[in-house]
Amino acid sequence: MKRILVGLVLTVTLFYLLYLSEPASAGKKRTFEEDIKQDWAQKVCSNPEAKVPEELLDRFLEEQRKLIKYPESGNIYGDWKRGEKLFSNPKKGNCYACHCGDPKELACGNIGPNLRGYGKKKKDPEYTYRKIYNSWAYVPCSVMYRAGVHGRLTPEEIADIVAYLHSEESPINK
Amino acid sequence: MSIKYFLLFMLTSGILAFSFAGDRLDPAEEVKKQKKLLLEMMGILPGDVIVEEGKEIFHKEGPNGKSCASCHGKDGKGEKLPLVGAYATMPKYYKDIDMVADLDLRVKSCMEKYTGYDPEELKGKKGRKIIVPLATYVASLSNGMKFNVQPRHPKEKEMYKKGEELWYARVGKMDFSCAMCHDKYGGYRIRLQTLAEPKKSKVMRYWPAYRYSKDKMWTMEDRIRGCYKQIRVTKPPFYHWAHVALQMYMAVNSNGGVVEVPGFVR
Amino acid sequence: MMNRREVLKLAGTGVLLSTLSPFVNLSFSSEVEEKFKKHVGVPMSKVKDGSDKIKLKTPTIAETGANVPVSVDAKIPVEDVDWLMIFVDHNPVPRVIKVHFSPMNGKTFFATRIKMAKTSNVRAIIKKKDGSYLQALKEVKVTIGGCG
Amino acid sequence: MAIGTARVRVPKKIKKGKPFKVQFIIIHPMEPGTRKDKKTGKLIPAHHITKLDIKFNGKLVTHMDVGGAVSANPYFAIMMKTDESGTLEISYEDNKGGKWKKSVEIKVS
Repeated sequence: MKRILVGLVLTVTLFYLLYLSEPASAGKKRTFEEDIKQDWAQKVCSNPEAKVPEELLDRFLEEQRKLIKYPESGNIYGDWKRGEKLFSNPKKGNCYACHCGDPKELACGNIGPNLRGYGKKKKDPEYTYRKIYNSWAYVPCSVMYRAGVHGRLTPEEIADIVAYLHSEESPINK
Repeated sequence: MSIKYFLLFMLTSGILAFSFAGDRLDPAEEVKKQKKLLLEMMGILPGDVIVEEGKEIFHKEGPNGKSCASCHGKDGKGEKLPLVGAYATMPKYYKDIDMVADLDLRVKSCMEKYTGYDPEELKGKKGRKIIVPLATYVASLSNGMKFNVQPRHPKEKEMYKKGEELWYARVGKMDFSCAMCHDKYGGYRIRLQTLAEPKKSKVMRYWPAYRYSKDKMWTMEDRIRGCYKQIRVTKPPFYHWAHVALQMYMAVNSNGGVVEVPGFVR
Repeated sequence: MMNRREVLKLAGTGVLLSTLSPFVNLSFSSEVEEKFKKHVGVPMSKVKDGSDKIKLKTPTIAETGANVPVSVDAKIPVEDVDWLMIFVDHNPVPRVIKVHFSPMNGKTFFATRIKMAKTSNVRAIIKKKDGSYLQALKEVKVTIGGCG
Repeated sequence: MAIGTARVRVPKKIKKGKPFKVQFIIIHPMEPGTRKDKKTGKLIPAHHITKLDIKFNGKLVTHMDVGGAVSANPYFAIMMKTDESGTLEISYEDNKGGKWKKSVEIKVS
């Protein structure tokens, strides 16, 4: 009896995971028109100055803060080695596209600040987590993409990157 | 697109490969030398060969016995409908198709309408093999002339407006717009590549361009599709209105720039 | 003078290194050496440094590996040259091209554009007619491009 | 562009007996045969130039054994010298049996 139950639970989880991994539109090709539809915040930011009008600022920040979610474990400080891979991988975080950090990485951009020694600045890891999850909750309309909001990085993956930025062991801080 | 995979492979392996004990080069400066060296070495750029190919296509008869040259004259220098200088005024409203067309779309529509090409032949990647060289050749006929695009027709004005909107629109999973990378952060670097400043450099004047990282001639439509892919937005199909709109916006911002086609870019 | 402990430590490291090295360090370079011997015809040790005579021009950092310009200008009379080879250590096929000159060339010069799979040494190897070999070597770092 | 098309450039003025640069490019995909197709995961078959001869008035000036790692639309440059005017002929073939020739006249003064 117990075994059947476990089996049932496993099957359900499996199907649930399958369901999660395939968005409703799977099979159908996405179109340009669908992809350029904007959310409210993107619309607000679509001006030459890339600024939120004064009167909308409070609503904007509040909405963006609300979008931030945490890992189920509650742990926002993951594994720095995994974080390093995510940070570097052009198909994942690709953070080096805009930031420098590990001096070994020559091919790093200068759009964002240099993150060398970031961990020594004694910033709150939770701030780091939240900033990566949704940069717009801190800098409205920033060029930094909202990694968590769009699901480009999972909460767990962001936690790993937080560790990469804060850990003493990480080449960012060594 | 095998070359893309090849690139990906070597780029990912490249990341592991750095060890630079001691030498203090500025990577951003060093990287510019590759282009300089390529230009120095080359008596001939591959782009010039592609222009020649376009010239051949231009003078070759289509299925109904007419060539581009039948209407536009030899080398596009006919008394009626000359093409010299035409590219410097595009995108433009064309009465015969009742549309505003960019270079690619105009070339394609002409071939279908007047030289009898089967539209199927001009579709997709297969068609690009004809349209890209031909478009490059046609654009090169305006070399030395100044860009001058003034939206007057209502449809041209509408395209300009749509183009401007698209330019500033923050879209997709990376929240980018053209403007973020190419106005606000133009001149900064993504990895080691300096972001182009299409408005400042009057970009339309040197496109179509030969891309040495891909060993291919690209028209602005290819470039726009590449940009959208990079910001993880589904690429607009070729000859889509978005290409025309964005080029209308960039063309107006390229006014005064002297045409020099094909360009030579990374 | 070393004390006993230091000597032991050194010895220990030596043992550790010698057990590990066949798997870690040497495997890679010996692979290159093997390929070198196969394509060039002689072991790497037989090829002398000719960087004073062979001017090899490449970018030090390549922003794309698809198109790396390489030029070789050698101060060796072309009458004395049998062939020139461009060899890229870490390419799937390291031998990129082999150029056989003749006195009609007038100068030992060659230029081309090559593909590089990843960061690697680029070598210009010249076999002279007297049977000796010379080479010039440059490292070209192939970097990750733009937006991934 | 048609595979195998070539374009050659030599200086306008060439002096008798003085080395001058011969540059040319050939339109060719130069598929090395070591790359995998993104979709199928299978190796893309090699398709590249393998041999190239540069002859002047029938005499061999330079011979090249060309590998797949030469860039697409390959570019080559060599030097040569001659005391007489004549025809420079570049002939090349690929691993799929393609064979091409391209000639240019050279006038020395």
